[in-house]
Order: sequence, then structure tokens, then C-alpha cells
Amino acid sequence: MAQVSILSPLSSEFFGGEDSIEIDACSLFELVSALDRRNPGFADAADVRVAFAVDDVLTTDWATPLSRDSNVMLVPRVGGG
Amino acid sequence: MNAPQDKHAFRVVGTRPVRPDGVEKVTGKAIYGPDFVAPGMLHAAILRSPHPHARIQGIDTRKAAALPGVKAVVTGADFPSLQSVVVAAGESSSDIIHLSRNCMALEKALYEGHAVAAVAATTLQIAEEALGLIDVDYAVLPHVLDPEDAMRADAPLLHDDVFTKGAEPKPDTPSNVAMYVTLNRGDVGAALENAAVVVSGRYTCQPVHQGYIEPHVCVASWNADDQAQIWVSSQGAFSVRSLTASILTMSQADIRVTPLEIGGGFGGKTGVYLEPVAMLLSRKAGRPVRIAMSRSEVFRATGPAPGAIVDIKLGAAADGTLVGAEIDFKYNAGAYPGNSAHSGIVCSIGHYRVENARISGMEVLCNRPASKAYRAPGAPQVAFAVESALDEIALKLGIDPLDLRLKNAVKPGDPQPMGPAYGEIGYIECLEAAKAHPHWKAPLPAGHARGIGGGFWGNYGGPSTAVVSITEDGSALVTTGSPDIGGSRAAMAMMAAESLQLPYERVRVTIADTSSIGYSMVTGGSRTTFATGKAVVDAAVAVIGTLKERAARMWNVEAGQVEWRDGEAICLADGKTDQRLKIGQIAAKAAFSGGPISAEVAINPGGYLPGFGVHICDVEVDAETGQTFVRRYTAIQDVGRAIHPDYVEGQLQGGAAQGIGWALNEAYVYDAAGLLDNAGFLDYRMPVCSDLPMIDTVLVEKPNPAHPYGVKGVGETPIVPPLAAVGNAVSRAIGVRMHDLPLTPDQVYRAARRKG
Amino acid sequence: MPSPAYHAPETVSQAVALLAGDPAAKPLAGGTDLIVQMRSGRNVPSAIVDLKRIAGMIGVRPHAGGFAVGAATPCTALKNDRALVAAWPGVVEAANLIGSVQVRNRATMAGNLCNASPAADSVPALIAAGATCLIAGPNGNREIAVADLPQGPGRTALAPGEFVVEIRLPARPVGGGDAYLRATPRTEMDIAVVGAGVALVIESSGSCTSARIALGAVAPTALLIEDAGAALVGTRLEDAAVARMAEAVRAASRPIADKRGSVEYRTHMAGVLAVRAVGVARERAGVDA
Amino acid sequence: MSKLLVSTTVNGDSYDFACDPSESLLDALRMRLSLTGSKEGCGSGDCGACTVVLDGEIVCSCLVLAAEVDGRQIATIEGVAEGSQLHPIQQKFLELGALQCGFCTPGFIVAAKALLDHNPSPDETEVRYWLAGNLCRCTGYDKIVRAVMDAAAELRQERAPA
Repeated sequence: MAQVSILSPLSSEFFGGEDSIEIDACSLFELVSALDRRNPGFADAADVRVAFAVDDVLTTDWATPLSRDSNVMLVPRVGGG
Repeated sequence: MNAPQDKHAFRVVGTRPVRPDGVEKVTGKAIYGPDFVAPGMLHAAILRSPHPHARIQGIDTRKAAALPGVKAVVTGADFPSLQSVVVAAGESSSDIIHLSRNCMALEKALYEGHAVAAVAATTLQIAEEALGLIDVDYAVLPHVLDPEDAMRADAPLLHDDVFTKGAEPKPDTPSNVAMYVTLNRGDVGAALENAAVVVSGRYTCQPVHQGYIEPHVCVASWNADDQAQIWVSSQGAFSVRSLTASILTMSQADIRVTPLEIGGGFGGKTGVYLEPVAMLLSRKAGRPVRIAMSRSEVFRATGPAPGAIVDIKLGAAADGTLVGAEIDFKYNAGAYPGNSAHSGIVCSIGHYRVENARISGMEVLCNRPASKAYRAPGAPQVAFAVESALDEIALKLGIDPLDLRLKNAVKPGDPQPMGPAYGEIGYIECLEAAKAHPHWKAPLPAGHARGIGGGFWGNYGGPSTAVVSITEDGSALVTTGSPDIGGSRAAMAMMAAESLQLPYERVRVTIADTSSIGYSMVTGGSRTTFATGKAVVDAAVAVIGTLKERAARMWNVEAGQVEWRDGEAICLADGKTDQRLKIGQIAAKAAFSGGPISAEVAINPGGYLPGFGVHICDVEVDAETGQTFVRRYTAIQDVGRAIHPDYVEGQLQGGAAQGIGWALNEAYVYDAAGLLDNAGFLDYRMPVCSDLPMIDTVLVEKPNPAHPYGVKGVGETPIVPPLAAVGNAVSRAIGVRMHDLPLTPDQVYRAARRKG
Repeated sequence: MPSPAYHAPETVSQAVALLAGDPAAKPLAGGTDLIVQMRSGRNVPSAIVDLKRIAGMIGVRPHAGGFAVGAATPCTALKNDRALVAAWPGVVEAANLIGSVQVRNRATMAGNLCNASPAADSVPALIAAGATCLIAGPNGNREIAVADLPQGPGRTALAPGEFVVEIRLPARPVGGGDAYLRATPRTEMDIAVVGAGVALVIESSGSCTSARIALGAVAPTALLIEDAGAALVGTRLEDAAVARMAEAVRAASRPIADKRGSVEYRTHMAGVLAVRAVGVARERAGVDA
Repeated sequence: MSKLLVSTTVNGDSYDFACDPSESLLDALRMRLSLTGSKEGCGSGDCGACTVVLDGEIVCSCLVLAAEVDGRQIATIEGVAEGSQLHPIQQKFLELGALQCGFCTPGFIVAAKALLDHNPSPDETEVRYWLAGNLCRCTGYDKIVRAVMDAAAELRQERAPA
């Protein structure tokens, strides 16, 4: 059961304004699937628009194990030049 | 190899060798985008909308197609119809339909210069003549250029399929506001009410073009078997491949993109404009097709950075501690949704500890070319407002502007704007370096004034692939898929040489085409030396492992009994100690010890760290004429570690110059009809050599623990501080707060005069 | 662009015949305006008549105590003529503010004049200097004041078949000094927001006996502002006289607002630059400030 | 439109080519003679990337008609090095990292060489104004100016009597 915080505009765009939810997931792969079931379309966006911070560390490895008290933050990805 | 090493232990990293592609580039031999020729190639020209907003009711291309020498004509109708899906575009993302439509309009032209048709012919003259024979039936629509005008209820709507992302409740009517992003923490209202000083104001800056000197150009060849080749100078050949494949609904394996030398990009060459058009023309004509933009087309149809309107309220306690920030900004995204609002939020006050903040940002669509990434996209505009407001606070409280920033600057462990804690960042170190710099202490001559500006960029990692292989004579070859836009071949060779402990000259670097190496993201976002560099080092380390293994087999010892030192294998096994095998000796026998020696590494590294900087600018203002002369300039930045200091300094200097241009003179000028009136280098005034002083640099090196040599990435950050550094200097020079860029002589004169 | 014909005549009369025979033909000197206009489609001549192979078209020669500058003489070459630089430094400087070194190695004063841009840098300086131009045409040669050649943006007093053969500058008067200053947002590579050309004659007594003040980019053509000159004649260029001159300059200025400047700024700068140019010209006239 | 025949000398070699009357020298160099070292950044004389030497003076080759160069002498970036011996300006550009993308570099080198041919000891201001017709968007000009000044110093040393 990871604690998920969701930042603007992702919260409004996909989660009806909710910015904090609990999800049962053992990895980010599972988490993304679970979020997509709740809010269809999120998985496509996750591929290209979302960065994930697990316990304060931005991670690109979606297999990173999530524990019961992991904090996952969904951050809009910033594109460079 | 994972922890940064003591700098003095490096042999190659931190030195300044000649770049491997240098001689080709100083002798005119290097093949850039416009230099490439394919056998039998046709030349194409693009018909562009003369209206900023018009419905395309019909296009008659029959006369053009009948002109002798014309081999193919393409319009928006030739593009496959697509399902709306957001795809990665460069380092950001876009709806594939919008990307396709920006390459060629279908139902509406959304800005002057929007492509509406293209012709390929045996000569460029014939193609251009044919454009004149195309009859487009336009119904001209009202246009809008300014973001606040575009937000009005009666404003012309650009798209009926754009709904404000991030708005609550989820909107059911389309809008010119493409995105709305917010960040809230603490209680701003109370904080500002209790602040000792609150400054507020509206700051604006104009859209500016990246200004690369090489115009866009490509050659495409699409064969009857549906396999295709594209030769292009781009920041990302893989990005060209994936976007072209998506737009044309092709398999990515069928498109081979060969990167040519690239004449500047700064974010502006991370997408596609011409490639899908050239592909369609090529398929119709059955021959390779070249399309090259003129400079005017570059200005009319390719991406500026968004302009901005920023309203800010910033409050501080009497000792200078920042207590609250309220910021609302509107970015002018141009004709299609962009991606810069997020970074506007992040980079607004992310370099300071401000407990209470309410920040909101919008991207607003207007009838201008679609905005495109430009060096730290979205950061300089809002940083200009924040750093100007800070300067006002410093003046009001009588605090040294560097001390004010030092008091509030973020440190490792402080929270980032989006939440996670900062790692080993170096803003404090930069500010301290600024304070210690002779420039900061130098007395100002009469009529001169000094301004500073701070700022940062988050930098990035992203996927990269690298191959290191050992030749039969024991030299090393590095292959990557990251185009070299400013000397990165040198950095790759240096990191590989450092790792392999070979002389720099024994390592050579190739940028491969998309069919010859695995995926790499664009060269951009200050990610290449970090991410591709890490892949190169990892591959070199893997190769060292192989070399040790092969030496062990040659000595008949365990691999663990071999050490790699000074580019040689040294045997540690009893009875054989001090036996050595040079890399060439191992390489010569590679075929008999297990086969050729090489390693490919493909990674998506985390652990990238932001780069912080502070710039000091001295100006002299002629109050009578309003002319501003930049007399001295110093750029200070935490670069993690400089692999090749010349090219790191160059990034700081180039970014500073671009920022100075943004601050002083660069702007688009539109007439009442919505047509661009300065689509050339004469009246779009980028700084020339005589406009600038030497740009001093200080490379603060606080290594990144996640990179084998401590790299953080440097390219984006240097364009963030200059807008305010220049603006603050001019404001102090004339005693009037300057809110609106560019600070042309006309503007400065009028501001000084209003003051009287 | 459609390709025009190219001719490189060797005599003035051949050039006149080519130009007179084809009203859509254009003479080519430095090409720094014409070729840009051809490429942008703004000006597509049916034929190009390259003047540079005509003897005498390139170079500065003495003429009637002053100078004759061949129509195809690049601006840079003016700097190499010591007598010209000594006599009319303001004219030479004005011509050498145009574009870049590369551009000035091709661009000519005659081209600058015939392009008839209100912002042409050399024109106010030439007008202030009292320059004339020699025009060849189907009806023979004629000489007119430089000030009379431009008729409006892009329009000249040249009749079909006519072209400027040379620009003539008088001898430098005793006590004479000239100057040209312009305002641009950048230090180089820019078009004048305003330009001010000044030619003064100052007696050994310190009294100004002649003053010609010409402004560029404040009207459809470069303007000789006679009131401004009159404000200085008979004075010792005291501050009050110079201020009256500046006032006359601003009063005569009727600029447009465009991408290069606002009406307010241009009008203001016309006065500022005229004052500063008078200061430089006065120094060159050998009178202490 | 019939083509014009042009005979010219480029970097000391004679060339004959046919061109359109309105064709620029830059296009002729790049497309007819395959000398692609001179670049087109603007086509209007504002960027200097196409700088070549025409009869001893630098010009923007985009603002010269190919037809005009019949019988004249042209020098381009391809002729700056003598064989494989780089010119000191080229060498200094490399040593000081005075190029990033390198697209403007040929124009800068040709222009800088002309400066040092005219004026062996320019000061910084003279270098900056001479090079004002060459746009560079990558470097902020700092290292370019230093490279030219260093090359000037080296050339002065070479020329100085022993």
C-alpha cells in the first residue's frame, strides 16, 4: 500500500483533483497499471509526461520495489532544450 | 568507479585537448545538414500561409503538378489520419496530431508561415515557380497574438480539440488555455500580510528564437519497399525516426536516420518540421527529396521560446528571509500546446527556501509559430520576474543582493519545489564564489551599474546507448547515438580515455545512425555528458573487465588476479607478478582469446542533479539615448565536474550571450495583420561580436555522486540568470525598475524620461 | 526566383542602352540591396546590368577641386583615399557604418542612395556635404543634388534608362568640418533608427558661417533641415544656438513608428544626434569646444 | 534562361562552370564546385557564414552573383590551410575551443584571416568590430576573440626578425 502524491496538472487531469491516494502496488509497473485502471489514459501519459520519485528519489526503474510505507510522488516531467 | 574520484587523480578529465572533430570543422570539410547530397535528389519548396489564422477551404495543385520538372506535390490531405495520442517529442511530449499538423496544415492555418503544401521538382527554381501555381482557397479568420487577448471569451479559438489540462473541474469546452499548473504550500496570504516588505509587479518578456545559424534542412528517400532513409542535422536522430514513423504510421525499423553535423539547435532541433514532408514527396516521386528552409522560413515557422506575462508578489522579513511568494504566469505557447509551464513552476523559486507559495502557470495558444524548447525551456521567463523582485527587496531592505540570495538559497537536503529533497547541489557555493570574485568587488565607474541574477535548471538523465570497442591495434572506438552539438565527442573520448587509462588520442568517437546503435534520447536538456557519458564510462569499464579476462587467459591465471593499470594488464598471480600485457598485445590476440573485444551499454540513469548559477553584469547606460552597453560580465555555475573545461566555459558564455540578447534586443515584431515583420537576422537583433565584452566564467565543481566523473550537466542553466542580471543592472543604472523586455534604447529612454 | 539576364557592359553608353531598352532592368553595383531584394521576391528585374566592368566606375578621383566617387566604389575603398578622408571624414564614416566589413567591401554610396531607403546612412552625410550626383541616361548626362534624388521610400528621380555614374563632393571649405552619427540598438549590423549628418564652416574668429544639417529616418527621404542650419549660422555655436538647432531638427522630424523605433524616440534622438554631430563637426573644423 | 559560362580562380585553382544569371557565388561554390565549407545562414548578408575573399577583400558570397566573378580571384575556407598545415587562426580556434557547433566557424576564420592580413596587431575592439558581420550563437564570441588575438600574436612572432 504505497502513499501516492500527485502534483498539478496531473491531479486535475487524471484524478479528479485528488492529490493524495493509497495504492496497493509492489512496483511502479504495478502502480501505473493500478492508476490506469482507476483513471484510464494515465498509463499513456506516464510513459512520456510523468516522473516518479520514490521516497524522495527520482527513479527511472519502474521495477523498484515499493514497500507498505513507500511514498511515491507523481511529478510532471520537465523537458529540456 | 561509481564514486567521484579525487580531481588530481585524473589524467584526462579536466584537461583541454583538441576536439576530435575540430580539424574537419575549422577547414570546412565537416558535412552539415545543408551540405549533404543524395544521388538523383529532387529539390522541394514549401508553400506557407500568408495569413495568421485561416480556414483552408480547398487547395488546387493541378497547375503546379503539371509544370514540367515537378515530380510530386503534397498537401495536408496526403498525411495519414491519426489517433490522438501523446508521444515523446525530443525531451518533452506532444499530441501526435498536433505534431503532424504543424508539419503541414490540414483544415486551418494557425500562423503566418504555416506549411500548407509542398512541391518537389528537378530544380529549386521549378519547385518555387510551382508554388506560385497552387491555388489555396482561404477563409481568413480573426487572429490573436497576445496570451491575455487569447484568454478572452470572445477570442478566436485556435483548436476545437484542446481542453485546458489541469483545470478543475475537467472542462467540457475547448479553450486557448492549453494547460494550467499550480503549486501551493503554506499560507501565502498570511505570510505576505505579516512580511516586513512585499514587492509586487508585472514582468513581461517576448518570445525569442533559438537563433541557430544553420537553417533546418533534410534529405529523405522513401523506397518502394517502404524502407526509408533520412539525412538530417538534428539534436536527436532517434527523435526524428520515432516522430516521422508515428506521423507517417511506419515501422521504426524501416526508417534509418543518419545524423549530419549540426549547426546549432538549443532545443529548436529536437522535433520534426520538414522530415515527414520530404518523406511523402519522396514516396510520390520515387526519388530522394531535399528540403531546406530559408532564414525567413526558420523565423516564421519554427519554434520560439514562449513569451511571458508574470505577475509576482514576493514578501520578506526584515532580515531578508523570504516568507511568501505569489506568482501567476502566462506563457505564450504559439499555435500548439507546449510543455514549458511545469518548468516555469519548478524554476520560479526552486532555488530559494520559501515556506509559503502559491504559483500558477498557464500555457496559452496564439496565432504564432508553435513554441519549441529553447535552452532551459520555461525557466528564464519566470526567473526574470523572481530575480528582479529580489533585487527590489534588496534595495528596499538595504541588503547586499548576494547576501539576500545567500540567506535564502537552497542547500542539499532542502525540499525541491515538487517535493523530493535536493541532493548535492551547489547554489551556496556559486553565490560564495560570486562574492569572492574580483568582478563583484571592483569599483563601478561613474555611469555604470551592476546587477546580478541567479537561477537553475533541473538537468536530466534519459536513455542512452554507447559502445566501446577495442581495435586490433589496441586503440579504442566509442560509438554513441548522441549528436555532437558543442564538443561532446571530446568529452566522450576523454571519459573513455580516463576510464581505459589510455591517451586521449588513442580514443576516437563516432555518432552512429539510428540503425547502427541502440536508442539514445536527444542531445538536449543538459543530459548528454551525464547520461551518454555514463553509458560510455560503463562500457569502458565493461571492456576493461574483458581485457583483464583475456589477459588472465593468456597468462593462465584467474581473472581476479589481473589488475588494469596505466592502460596495461598487470598480473598479480604468484610467480607471475609484474608480468604485463599492453592493451595492444591483448587486442592483437583477441581473436584467439575469445573474439573481438567490445561492450555495449544501454542505460536510463537516475541521479542527475540540477545546476545552479549566478551571473554578474555591469552595464553603462547612456540616459540620453537609452542605449545599454554591457561592460563586464561574469557567469558562475556549479557544473559538477567539467570534463573539458573549454566547452563547459563555452556553454556558460554562449548561454549568457543568448540571455543578454533576450534582455536587450531580441523580439518578434508583428504588424496589425498578424504578419511577422522582422523575419531575418537584420531586424531580429541577436548580439553581434561588438555588442559583448569578454564573458568571464567560474566553474564551481561540486561533483555529482551519481556520475563516475561527477558530471551534472551545464548547457541549460546559463540562459536562466542573464535576463535579470541585465535587467537589474539597467534598473539600478537609471533608477527605474525595468519590467518589460527587451530593454531596447527606445524603452530605456522612455523609462528614464518618465522618471524625469 | 525567376532568373533575369545578366549583362556586364564596358561603357556607360552600352549600360544606358541596356537599361533604356528594358524598363525592368536594374543596374548592379555592390548588390547588397538588389540581390537581397531579388532573393526575397521584392524586386525581380528582367535583367541585371553590372556596372563594375565600366572604366572609371570604381575609384575616387579629384574633380573640380573636390572629388568624384565612381558609382561602383565600395565603401571600404573610401577609407583608403587619404584626401577624401581628410576632406569629408563624416561622409567616409557614414558610408562605413553600413552593414559589416563584408558588406562594405561591396556596398556603394551610389547604391545606398539609389535604394532610396529613408534610413540610408551615407545620404544625410552626403546631403550635409552638399554632394551631387552625375546621372547618365538616354538624353545624356545631368547632375543633380544628392538631396533631390530620393523621392520617397524606394523611389528616385531617375528616369527610365538613367543611372548614377558618380557622386561628386565639393572641395572642403576653409574652416569646414563634417560628421555623421546614427542610433542603432546594436553596435553594428543595424539600420539607423535615426541618422544625423552635419557640415559646418567656422571662421577663424569662431563664428559659424555655414551649417548644413541633414537627418535620416525621420521622414520618407533624408531631410536637409534648413532652419536647423540657420539656427547656427552667425553664432559661435553657443549652447543656446545649438539648442535652437536641435529644436528645429525635432520640429522638422516627422518619423513613422516601425520595428526600428517609435515616433517619440526617433524625434528625441534626431535632436540628440544632431547636437552630438555638431560637436564632432565643430571639432573637425578646428575650433575648440 | 540560358546559362552563363564563368571562368574563375578559387584557392589558386582554375574552374569553369555554367550558372544561372541570378545564382549566387555561394550557391555556385557549394553546388557547382562542391566547396561546401562556406555556409548559408541567412542569404541576406547578415550572418557572415558565407564569407569568402574576392580579389583580396572579404565579401558575403551570398550577396555576389556567380556571374560577377568571371576572371576574378576567390579564396575560401578550403584554401586557408596550406595542405595539411593549419593556419595559426585555425590552430588557435582548436586550442582555445573557439567553436561549438562549428557552422559559423569557416566564415569567422576567413574574416579573421583577412583582418590579420590587413592589421597584424588589432586590439580587442578592432577584432570585435571587424567580426561584427559574423554571427555566432553558440560561444558568446569570447573564445573566438581570444583565438584571433592569440593567432595575431603568434603570427607577429613568426614574422619578427630573429
